[in-house]
Amino acid sequence: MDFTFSDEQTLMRDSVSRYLQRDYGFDARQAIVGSAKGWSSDVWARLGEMGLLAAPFPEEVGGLGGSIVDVVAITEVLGAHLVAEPYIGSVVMAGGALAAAPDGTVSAGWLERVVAGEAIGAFAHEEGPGTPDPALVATRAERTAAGGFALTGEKKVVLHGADADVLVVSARLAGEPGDAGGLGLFAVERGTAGLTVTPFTTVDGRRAAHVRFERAEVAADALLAPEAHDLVQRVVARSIVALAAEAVGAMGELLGRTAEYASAREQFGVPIASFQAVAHRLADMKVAHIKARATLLYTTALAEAGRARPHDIAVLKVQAGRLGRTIGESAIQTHGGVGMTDELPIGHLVKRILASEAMFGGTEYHLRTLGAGL
Amino acid sequence: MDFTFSDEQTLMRDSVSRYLQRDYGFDARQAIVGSAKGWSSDVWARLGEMGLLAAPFPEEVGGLGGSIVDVVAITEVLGAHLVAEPYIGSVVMAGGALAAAPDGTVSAGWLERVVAGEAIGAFAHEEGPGTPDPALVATRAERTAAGGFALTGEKKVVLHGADADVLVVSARLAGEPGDAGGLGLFAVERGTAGLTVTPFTTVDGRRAAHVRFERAEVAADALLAPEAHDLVQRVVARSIVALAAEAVGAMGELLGRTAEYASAREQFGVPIASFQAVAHRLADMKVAHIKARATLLYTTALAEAGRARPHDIAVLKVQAGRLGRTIGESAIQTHGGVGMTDELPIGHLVKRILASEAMFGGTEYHLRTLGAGL
Amino acid sequence: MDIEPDADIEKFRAEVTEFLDTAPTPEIREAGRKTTSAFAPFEQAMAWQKILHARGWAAPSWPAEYGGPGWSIEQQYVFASEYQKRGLPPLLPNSLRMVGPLLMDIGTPEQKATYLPRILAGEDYWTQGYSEPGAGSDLASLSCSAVADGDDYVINGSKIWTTLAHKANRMFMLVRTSREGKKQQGITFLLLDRVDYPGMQIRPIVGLDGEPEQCEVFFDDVRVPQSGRVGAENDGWSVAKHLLKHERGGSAHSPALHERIRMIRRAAGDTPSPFGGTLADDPVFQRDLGELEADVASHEHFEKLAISGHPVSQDPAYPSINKLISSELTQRISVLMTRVVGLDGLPDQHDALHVGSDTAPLGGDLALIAMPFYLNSRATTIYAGTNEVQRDLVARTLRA
Amino acid sequence: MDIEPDADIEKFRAEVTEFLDTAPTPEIREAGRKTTSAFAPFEQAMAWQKILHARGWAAPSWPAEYGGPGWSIEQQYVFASEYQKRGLPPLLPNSLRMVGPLLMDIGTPEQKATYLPRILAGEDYWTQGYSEPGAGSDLASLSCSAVADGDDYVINGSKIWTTLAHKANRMFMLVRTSREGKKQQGITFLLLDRVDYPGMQIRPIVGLDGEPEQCEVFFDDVRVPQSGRVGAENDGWSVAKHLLKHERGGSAHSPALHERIRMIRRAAGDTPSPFGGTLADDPVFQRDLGELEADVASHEHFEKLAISGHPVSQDPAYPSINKLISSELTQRISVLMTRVVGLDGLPDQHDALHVGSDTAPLGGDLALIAMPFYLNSRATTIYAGTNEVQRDLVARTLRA
Repeated sequence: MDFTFSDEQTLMRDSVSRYLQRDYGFDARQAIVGSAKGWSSDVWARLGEMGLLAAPFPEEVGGLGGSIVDVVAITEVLGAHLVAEPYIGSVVMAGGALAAAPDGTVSAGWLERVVAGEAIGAFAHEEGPGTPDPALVATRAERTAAGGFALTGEKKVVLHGADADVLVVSARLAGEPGDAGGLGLFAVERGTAGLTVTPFTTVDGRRAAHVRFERAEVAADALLAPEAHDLVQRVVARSIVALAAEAVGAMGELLGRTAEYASAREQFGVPIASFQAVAHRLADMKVAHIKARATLLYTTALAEAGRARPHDIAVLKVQAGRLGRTIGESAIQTHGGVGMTDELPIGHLVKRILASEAMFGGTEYHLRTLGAGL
Repeated sequence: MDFTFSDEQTLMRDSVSRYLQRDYGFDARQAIVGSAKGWSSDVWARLGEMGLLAAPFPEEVGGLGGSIVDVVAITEVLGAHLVAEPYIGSVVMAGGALAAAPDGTVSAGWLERVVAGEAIGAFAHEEGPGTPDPALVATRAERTAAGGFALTGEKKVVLHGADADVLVVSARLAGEPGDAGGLGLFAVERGTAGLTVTPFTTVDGRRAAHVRFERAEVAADALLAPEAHDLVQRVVARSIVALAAEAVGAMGELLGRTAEYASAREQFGVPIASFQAVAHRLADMKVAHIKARATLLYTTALAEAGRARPHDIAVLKVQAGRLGRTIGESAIQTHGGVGMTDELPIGHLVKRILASEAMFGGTEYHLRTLGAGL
Repeated sequence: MDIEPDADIEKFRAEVTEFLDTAPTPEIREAGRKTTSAFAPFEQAMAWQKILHARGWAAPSWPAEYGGPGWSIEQQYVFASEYQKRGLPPLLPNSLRMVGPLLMDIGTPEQKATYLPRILAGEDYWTQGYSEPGAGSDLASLSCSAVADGDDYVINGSKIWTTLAHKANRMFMLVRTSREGKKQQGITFLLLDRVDYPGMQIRPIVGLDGEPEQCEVFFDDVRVPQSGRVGAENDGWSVAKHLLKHERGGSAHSPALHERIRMIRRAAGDTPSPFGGTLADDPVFQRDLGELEADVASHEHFEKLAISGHPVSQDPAYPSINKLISSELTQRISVLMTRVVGLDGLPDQHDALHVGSDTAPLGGDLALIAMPFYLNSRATTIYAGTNEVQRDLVARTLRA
Repeated sequence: MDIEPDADIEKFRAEVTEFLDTAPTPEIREAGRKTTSAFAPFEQAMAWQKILHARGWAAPSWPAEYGGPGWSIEQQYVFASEYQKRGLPPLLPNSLRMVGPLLMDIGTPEQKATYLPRILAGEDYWTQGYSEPGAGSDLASLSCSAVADGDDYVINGSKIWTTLAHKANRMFMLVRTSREGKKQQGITFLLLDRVDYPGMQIRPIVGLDGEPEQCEVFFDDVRVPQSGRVGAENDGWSVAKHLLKHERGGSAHSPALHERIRMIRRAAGDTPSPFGGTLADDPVFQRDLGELEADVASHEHFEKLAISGHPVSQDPAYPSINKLISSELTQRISVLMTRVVGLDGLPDQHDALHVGSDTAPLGGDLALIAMPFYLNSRATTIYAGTNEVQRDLVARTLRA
């Protein structure tokens, strides 16, 4: 057993960290998030040059042949730096879905462009608290007279849903919500008629959108996979792992910054870390971070070996959410007033963790599926 | 509004406290609990002389005309002193049920004897986690050819079930578990054929028993009330209030003893109360005690006015359980090793709180009914 | 014991509800729905105070001699309950619940005459200048200095967490007037009748929820009249302690907490559960809501005991206990809010939250406020003495 | 990363399970079912150790040179998992996991030769004499003294929380041999080859669960040979710190915790829910069990990372973190146990809990142990350094 990153992965993490520390400091990040676009094409290009976009894809499509371990190695660093660029939405989610689609569909073309950084993808799947289970998808795809499909339904909090050149959409060809069968996966191009995209910035500074489909027509070859339940489940699992890695990265950053602050900040003539209430809270933060990171690394290794069951993914999801919340709330409380401001990264790191917790099923959803499965 | 005890009630509390402090110290109590009988007839007689048994009953049956407020005033003190005598089982529960039964049944005779301390009563009602709702009673009472009734079923943790001269038993004359209608209340004498009594001591030092009825036959006049759902519900509510008062008494004792111990016990050359982790735990204990006691007093006043809804009783039940557990666990942790021994009252007070929590529906049961009713 | 209400209380309740149902403007109601903090939207809160004042109800707890309605404590509680049931915006606390009561107790006749009527009428808003970048929990180490010069003080230094200073027209503050003796000595309590003195600069600070609720205020040789002093020079610490009693305790928090629970319950009834039905039918949600309900109920009981004069309110730990309970309940309620709205809480709806905004909200009422309410409520365990400090104070009452 | 097990691990597992399925006697299995503490029933645990020793498996973590099986860390984990899945009683830890490893590291050749084989074979049980009535968390303030006299030490004072001293035949202890310098100096670590020296008195202490698991030991001019000293005179504190590493960390707790969860799940399947069906179908129970499962899983991941040599195990806070997590999980699991059994947990079943008792248990397997397990587990956050002390140690690693 080995739960460490390889030398190559460690090198990549180090160089990404160095780059972000230099060019993506908190003020620079805030300027980017506050810009009209909400993320930086320059930064995106630079991440591409460093091989991040290609890392987890096979060489045939221009990738570097890496795996979920590379995704985790990268997204943990991105989480610590609060990166707003569409790595998770385009590379992990949409890219992951396109790469999982069978050969011989339009997926390969889109995938190559996503891998090369020439196109942004988005994964339009979630509809509410239940859709970590793909069987609950209600969006419908009806065959049209022209031989294509007409999509109707609404997808929520689609990361980069308004920026994306292509949306990878789960929609039901047959059956009712609750049926595992009949679920299709579609590639829908930007600007397709019948799409209403309501863009917004998320509380943690990502661009996203609600996307409504009202008989949005696509051609026959937009169907990437006809029985896509298991495929979507794998993409959701992959998304959960990447979001958890981001969250764990944010937790580590919160722990480090809070420990540093508590050691430096003096009240009553001594560092506040010397008050036992503060010291014990710091200890609990460290324990929470170690637990969350152990589960992240273990689950990643399981996933790489193809042995991650839904149970394992649910464990990771709830731990990233619960332990992240513990760390986040403790970080704010320890910082006191300054922790409540938008002027330090603290609150932004907390918001990133909270946002991840709400995506792909909240903590309560997964706790219950976990307990029911025992 | 006034949530204080009357001068008479305060006088009675003071004299009971003084008596118990003098004659019912921890060692004396342990000797009584460890005796063959498990409680003391002498102490019982003394409590009777002080008017405790008669306090909450009407004068017609030999009572002093008091109310639920007197029950709370008394049982809070009994809880602090870990009294093992059958006050709650015989006076509050069985006595309460007998007093609530309609006139013209055998109830009056039994009640006068219970009030006078000449008989011990027991309330045989609970069957499992659901019977705080009387409609869920499954024990059946079938009419016999002789015009009486034959009872079949099992009652759990009947306080003083083996000592009692009379069991007041809820049993179903008609309908199925879940029906509010058809529930009867019976007086069953000690030694009735068909009763199997399995006696035990509870973890908190009370005598109790599981009582199994296998076609236990009673005469027609043993039926105290034919449609007894609401009556039983009121007795359950009264029992919950008294058990909560005992628990709050135990909490106050735990708080006081723990604060005293933490102020006196030195480690690292200072009282342990000067460590912030210990100080904050003490603070949380005090807050918990104040919350629990506020709810106890408020609910008691509501009950006296006939305005306590099931919602209010459920709030009191869960607060006594949850806050009691907080205080109990904190008391043990603060005492360290000595808190883990049977040689101090600490653990016994905690066990009394835990036992009350399990009776008449656990915390989870009542939390859920609370939330569902909002 | 006696729980029966005054005979006239239901008549009083009818009078209150009739007014509360009709008096607030649509903007005031909107401000209530969009309140995500202990501080409601400023303009609407002040407008609403003027309406209440016209009815004589702006300050339920003020004695009649200063323009209060002269209600019994039970009447005040009924008013608070009915007020909260309607989701109306709370009035801003600094003036009505802090400076006002302080001046009644220890202001000069001139200070009372000048300020109390204007506070009551909603004409003045007072920001609080206590904390400094170097003096938070350890407030007594504050260093912003005032040096007497003729009839004036000359102030240098800065204050932080001066709530809504950028909206305020007045300020009360603690300044250091002496560096001798214990640090608690040498502090003076000052009223500033303007916040635009030459040399004063106000910088709004954007909070986690995106709102500039807090400010930092800088003083560079700011000259203010000594007549603004409350109490003696160097005796400001005891003045501030006196005032803190008003801030920490004495009010009725549970009606607002009950209203938040009702709001969550309403939203849950409109929210599908992934396990079927609505979230309101979900046993886990019911259990967790039940737990909050029980704790809010206990807080209500605690507050009513205190209102009735029960000895619990004479405990020296009473204000701290009150603050601990209500702040931590607020936070727990806010967590349940974010859970109920789930994904719908993720869009930053900062624009839509402004009263009168023409940005359409995404999702329901709760989705609009859940996340900012959650974020803002993190401050409740920090301000007015951190909960760590409050626990220290409670523990002190337990030392033998 | 690589999670794949050794190729031979499944073969190893088969070998282990075959033995564990057949070797334990009915009494040993009964002792497993009736274990409510970190200390299993004494006689059966010792008998079981002898059986395991005959197979060479009494001490999975001991090196082969001292008679251990020479297993890889992964093999040790598989053994622990299969062992726990069968609910078998744990071996008593003091000798095998504390004195034994200590002597391997720093015992004299004679001490090793005398004691290690007997420890391994289950012929000796060592009680620990550390705490004193006046020295708990502040262990270094211990005062039980040993004065050198010829080849002996003469001991006066007392020790408390000497687990199972009334069953032990040997004792390791800390004594004060000097009062000069810092209190950590002047402490000496001694092995007592008997517990019935003239002047020794052992008083069992009944615990909350009704069992005399702990004892107090009194020393009145007790003369013991100096050859029992481990390390140098006055250097006992560093010896004890060395030993504590073995006690706090390094073992595999998660398999036992997983088994407790399975036990709760089984009982829930047999327990009617007041809301219909069994408790196992109850969404609230499922959520709460899911939460424990998630935390036990994370602990398993943490332990496996440590086993694999991940840097997490080199963190100086590692033993404390391990102790915090496993003790608090044990307590949380015990709370859920009492909830599941409800009323059935109230009878004091002390008699029925003794192995071989002819008192019939009331209720199911879980009803028998839930309350004593809950009560006993309160000690897990107290012994071996309170969790307050452990948090202090973890926090120390975070100070800049």
